[in-house]
Amino acid sequence: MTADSPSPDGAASTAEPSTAEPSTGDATATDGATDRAAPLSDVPPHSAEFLATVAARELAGRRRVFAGVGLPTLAVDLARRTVDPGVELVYESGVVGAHPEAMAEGIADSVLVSGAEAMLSMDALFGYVLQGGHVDVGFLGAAQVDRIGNINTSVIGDWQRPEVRLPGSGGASDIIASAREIVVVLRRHDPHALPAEVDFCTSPSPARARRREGFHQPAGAGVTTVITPLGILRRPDRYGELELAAVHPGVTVAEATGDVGWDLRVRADVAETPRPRAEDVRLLREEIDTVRLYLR
Amino acid sequence: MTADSPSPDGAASTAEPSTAEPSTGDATATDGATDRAAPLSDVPPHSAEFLATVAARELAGRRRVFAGVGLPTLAVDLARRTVDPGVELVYESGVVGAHPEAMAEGIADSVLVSGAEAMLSMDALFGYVLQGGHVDVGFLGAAQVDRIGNINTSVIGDWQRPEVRLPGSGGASDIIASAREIVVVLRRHDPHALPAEVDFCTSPSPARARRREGFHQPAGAGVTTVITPLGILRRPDRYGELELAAVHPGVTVAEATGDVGWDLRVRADVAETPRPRAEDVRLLREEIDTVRLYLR
Amino acid sequence: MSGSKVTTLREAVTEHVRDGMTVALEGFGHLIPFAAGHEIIRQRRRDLTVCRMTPDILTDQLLVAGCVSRLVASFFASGSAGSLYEIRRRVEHHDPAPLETEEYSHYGMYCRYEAGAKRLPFQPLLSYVGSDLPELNPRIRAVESPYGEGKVYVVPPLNPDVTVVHAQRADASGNTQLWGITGAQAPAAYAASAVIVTVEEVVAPEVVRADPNRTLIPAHAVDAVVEVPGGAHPSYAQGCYDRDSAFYREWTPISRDREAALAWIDEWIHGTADHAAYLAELGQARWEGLRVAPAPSGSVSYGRRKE
Amino acid sequence: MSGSKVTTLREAVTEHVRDGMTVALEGFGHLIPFAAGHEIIRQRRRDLTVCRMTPDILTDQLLVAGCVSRLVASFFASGSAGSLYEIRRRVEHHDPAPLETEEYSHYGMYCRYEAGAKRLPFQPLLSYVGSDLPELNPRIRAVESPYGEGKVYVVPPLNPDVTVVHAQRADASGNTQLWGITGAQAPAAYAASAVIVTVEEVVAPEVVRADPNRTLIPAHAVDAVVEVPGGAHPSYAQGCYDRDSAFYREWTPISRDREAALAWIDEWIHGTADHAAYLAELGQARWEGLRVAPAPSGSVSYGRRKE
Repeated sequence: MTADSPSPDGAASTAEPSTAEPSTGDATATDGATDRAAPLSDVPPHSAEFLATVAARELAGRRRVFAGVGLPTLAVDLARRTVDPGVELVYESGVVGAHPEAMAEGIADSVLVSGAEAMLSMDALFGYVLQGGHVDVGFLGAAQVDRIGNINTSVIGDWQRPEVRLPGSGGASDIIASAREIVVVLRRHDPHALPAEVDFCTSPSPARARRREGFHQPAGAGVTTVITPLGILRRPDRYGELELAAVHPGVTVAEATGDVGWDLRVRADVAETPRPRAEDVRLLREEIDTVRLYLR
Repeated sequence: MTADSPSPDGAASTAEPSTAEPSTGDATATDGATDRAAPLSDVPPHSAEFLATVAARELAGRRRVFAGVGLPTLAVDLARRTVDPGVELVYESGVVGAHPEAMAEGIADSVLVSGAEAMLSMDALFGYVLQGGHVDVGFLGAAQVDRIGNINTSVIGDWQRPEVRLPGSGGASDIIASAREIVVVLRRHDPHALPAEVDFCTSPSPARARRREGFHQPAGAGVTTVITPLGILRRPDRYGELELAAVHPGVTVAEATGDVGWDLRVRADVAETPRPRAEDVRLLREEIDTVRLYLR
Repeated sequence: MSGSKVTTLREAVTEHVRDGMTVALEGFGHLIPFAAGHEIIRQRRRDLTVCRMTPDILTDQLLVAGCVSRLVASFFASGSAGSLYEIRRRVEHHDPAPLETEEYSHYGMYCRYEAGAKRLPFQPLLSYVGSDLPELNPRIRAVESPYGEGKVYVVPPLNPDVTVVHAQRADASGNTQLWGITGAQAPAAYAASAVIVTVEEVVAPEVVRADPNRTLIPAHAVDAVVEVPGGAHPSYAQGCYDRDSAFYREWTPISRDREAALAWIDEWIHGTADHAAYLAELGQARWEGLRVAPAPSGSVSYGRRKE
Repeated sequence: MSGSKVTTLREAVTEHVRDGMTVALEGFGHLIPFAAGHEIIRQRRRDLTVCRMTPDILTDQLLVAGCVSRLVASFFASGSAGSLYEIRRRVEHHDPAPLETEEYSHYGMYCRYEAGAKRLPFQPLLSYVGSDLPELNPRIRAVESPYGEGKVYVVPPLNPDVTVVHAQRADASGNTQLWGITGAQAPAAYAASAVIVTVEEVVAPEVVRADPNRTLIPAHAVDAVVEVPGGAHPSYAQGCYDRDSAFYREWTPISRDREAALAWIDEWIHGTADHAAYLAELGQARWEGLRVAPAPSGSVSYGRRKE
C-alpha cells in the first residue's frame, strides 16, 4: 500500500495471490473455478477484479486465512463461491468464522461479528489462534517487498523524519512471525515497490530473522507469494529469494523482470496467469461488492 | 489445616481474624457488632462460631477479600450482616462480587456464580484482580505458620517422602505475593503448627522473599494476623515477627506463649478477645450455616 | 466452519488418548470431564501423565484404576470434601506404587497452559519469590527483567497431547460455549495437539452463532465433539444440574480404603457400558435432586445491518 | 458492589483527566470512546500522551485540537477510510509541531496493557525477530529463555493515568458489560490508575447480575460511570447502532486541510455543549440511518439451587 492508497482496514492488509500451475488443461469439472472451458473475462491485470480472482484461486485448499478487508475480503468470498467453500476467515479484531450478511467495510465491521462462530478476545486471537499456529495464510499489503520477502509498511525515507509516514505494523509483524505463509499484494510493480532491500523492515523474512542470532526463530515461512499488477513472484524455499513465477496476460517476462530493484530470477516453468472467468467477475460485481466499495 | 482436616475448598483456605482493640467500651451504636451491651455468647474459643465472629470483626473496613470457603465464607457473611455491609468477596474461580442465595459449599459452588456481579476468566482473576493489587485481604489456612509468617501447606517431613502430603499451594503462593495482607487461621496452637521455621515454605513472608536477592519484591505485606484457638498473633511490620496481640477468654498469656516453637513476644497492650454476641452466634447458626456444614 | 466432528465417547478416547500420553482434564470445580475420565478408565489406558489444576476425585479415580503414572497439578486435595486418599497413599507410602508429581501454584499452572497455547517459551508471574516451590520444582525458573526491576519467576509451556473439556454446548463442528466458571479450559485446549469436547448438548450452528462472544473454544481447535448429558457428574454444569455434594462426601471413605475404591471402579466404571449406563445406575431420583431451577441470562442484541 | 459512581462526562473528565497525563482511549474499531474524547477537547486538555492501538479519527481530532504531544500506538491510519492527515502532517512535516510517537505491533501494544494490568515487569511475545521495530523503539527488548530456546522479544507494562472506554451497558457501581469486539478495553482499564466508563445505558444491577460472564470490567476497577447514548459515534456499538461510514469518508478531506479540521473542531466540539448537543446537531435523520435491526443472542440459564 502507498500513503495515498492506504490499507482499507485496521491492519496492514489487502492482498491477492494466484496459482499459475493449472493454466493448461481442459478441465470440465462442475467446480466452476477449474472449468477452463467457461467464458473468460478481459478485465485488465491491474484491476481489482483480476487480482481478487487470482487471490481466490490461491486460497484453494487453505483452511484459515488471517486477513484485512478489501481485496482479501473479495478473494475469500469469491473463493468460497468457487474454488473452496471451506475457507475460514479470521480477523485480528477477534472474529473467527465470520458469516457476514453484507460485505464487510472494515476488519471491525459489525456485520463480521453478527452471526460469527466465535468472537474471541484479542489476546486469544493473537496468542492462541495466531501464535498457536492455527493460521495457514496471512494476507498483507505493503508499500515495499524486497528480494528475500521483507515487508515495509512503516516509513519511506528517513526513520526520524520520513518522506512518507505509512500506517506501521498493525498486526503485520505479529502475523508474519506465526502464520504458516504470507501472501502480499502490491499495487505497483517497480523498483520503488520491489527494491533490493526495504527502507525499513516492519515484517521480516525468515532469512532476516535468522540473522538475529540467538533468537527463538519464528515458525512462519514468511512471504511465499507476491502478486503485482504484472505477475506473480514466489519464493521457492524458506531462505530463498523471490522469483518470477507467472506473468499476467499481455505482460512479457522482460517487462516483469525489468522493473524490479534487483536481478529478478525467472522460473524455468514461468507461466501465464489464467484470466478470470466471466463468472468470477460477475460474482464480484453483482453478488459480492454490489456497492463497488473495493471495485472502483 | 492438617491432613485430617484439609481445607474445605479448592484452595489452601479457611481462616478467621479478629480485632482485639475495641474490647473496652460501652458503645451503644445501633450497629450490633460494636454494641457491647448486647448479650454475649459463651461458645468456646476453639469453636467455629467463635472464630468466625473474630474473623468477621477483622474484616470491618476492608473492601475486597480473597477467600476460600468454610470459616471465611461464614466470616464474610457475618461481617456483611454486622460490621460492614460493603465487604466484597472474590474467589480464585473467577467470581467477583458474589451474591449467593444459599451458603456456598465450595469456592466453585454454582450459587456463587448465579447472580454474581462478574464471572472473570482465571487469567483476569489472578492477573488483573490479584496481581493488579485489588485484593485487600487474603484468607489462608495453613498446617504451619512460623515466626516471621511463612506458611506451609505442602508437606510435613521429608520433601521427597513426606510424612504427610498436604494439599499444596493452590492459589496461596500467588495470593501472598499480591494481596495487601494475609490473615491465617490455625486450628491448632502448638509448636507443630507454630514452629520457629516451617518444614517447607509454600507461601513466603516478605522477610523471606527479601533474602531471594535480585528479585522483584512482592507488593504484599504477607501474614499480618494469625488466629488460633488460644488467641491472636500479629506482625507489627513488614519484616517483623509474630507477637501475641490477644488471648481468647479463659486463656492465659502464659498458655498462649508456652506452646509455640519460638520465644513468642507479648505485646504491651495484649488484650482479651471480646466474646461473640449471642446475636452473632444466632446469625451463624440460624441464618447463615443453617445446614451446619461448617459449624459442626 | 468445518464438517461434523460428532462422535461417541468410546471412539473419541480410542482415537485420541493413548498409553503414555500427557492428558489435560480441566474444569475448575465446574464442568469437570468425569464421563471422559471414566471412559479412559474403561479403556484401561496406562502410564498417563495427568494435568489438572485441582486433581479432584476424578484424578483419584484414574489413579485407583491404574491409569496414571505422573501428575502435574497445583492442589492435591478434593474440591471441598477432604483428602484424596489414593493420591496420599501413592505419595506418602508409595502404595501401591510411587507417583511422580510436578507441582505449581494455581496461577503458575494456568500460566503454563497460557504459554503452551501461545507457544511462548515461558510466561512470567509474580509468585514464588521466597517460596520453596522453585527448589522442589526445577521447571520454575528465574528471568532478569530487561527494564531493571530485578528477576521474576517464569514457568515453561505445558502442551498436552490431548486436552479433554466438558461444556454446556457446542455445534457439530466444535464451536464450544461455556458459562459460569470457565477455568483453564480455553488455554488447555489451545495448548494441546488434540482436543475432545464433551457437551451437555450438541446444538444447531445458529444457536452458537447467535451469541459468538460465548464461544471460548472455536471449531478449529476441536477434534471431537461428543454429546454426553450429565457428563460432569458428580461435578456440575452451570444452569443444567448441580454438584452431587453427597457423592463428594461418599468418596472420602471409599478413597480411604483401597479395596473399596477398586470395588467402586469395578462396579461403577467397568460395570457400566458407558456414561448413560452409569447415570441409569445412579438412578432417576438422585438425578432429579440435582436439577436446578432456571435463571435466565436475558438476551442481548448483536444487531443486523438494514438493507 | 459499591455505591453509585454515576456522574456527568464533564465532571468525569474534569476530575480524572489532567494536562500532561497518559490517557488510554481504547476500542478496536468498535466502541471507540468518541464522546469522552470530544469532552477532553472541550475542556482543552494539553500535553496528553494518548495510547490507542489504532489511533483512528478520534486521535486525529485530539491532535487537531492541540491536546496531544505524544502518541503510543500500533497503526497510524484510520480504520478503513484512509490516512489520518493531521498525524501525517505532524510526523512528516512537523506541522504545526512535531509529534513524538512510540510504536508497536498490535499484539505488542496489547501485551503492554496486559503487563500493565498484571503488574508484570515485561511480557514476552513471538513477534519482531528480524524486524527494525526494536531498533526504532528501544522499549522493545530481548530476554533469554531459561529453558534454552533462545531469546524472545518482550514489551514493558503500559500503565496509563486514566483509561476511558465505552460499553453497551454498566450498572451504577461500574460493573461493565460489552459484547462484539472487546478490544483492549479490559487490560487497559485494569492497567490504569483511574477508569472512566461511558455506556449506552446504565442498567439495574439485576440486569448485569443475570449474566455475570458478560462483565469484562468489574466495579472495583471503575471510578466513574457516565450514560452517554451514542457515545461511540462515528464508530459503533454492536447491537445499538452502526458505524457512520459516511462520516469516516467525510473526515478524509477535512483532515487533509488543517483549516477545515480546525473549523470542524470549533463547530462540532467547541460549538456543542455536550454529546447530546453534538447528536442533535447531527440530526435525527442521520441517526435513524445508523439504526440496526435486532439480532437476539438468546438466553442461557445460570440456574438456581432449589430449596
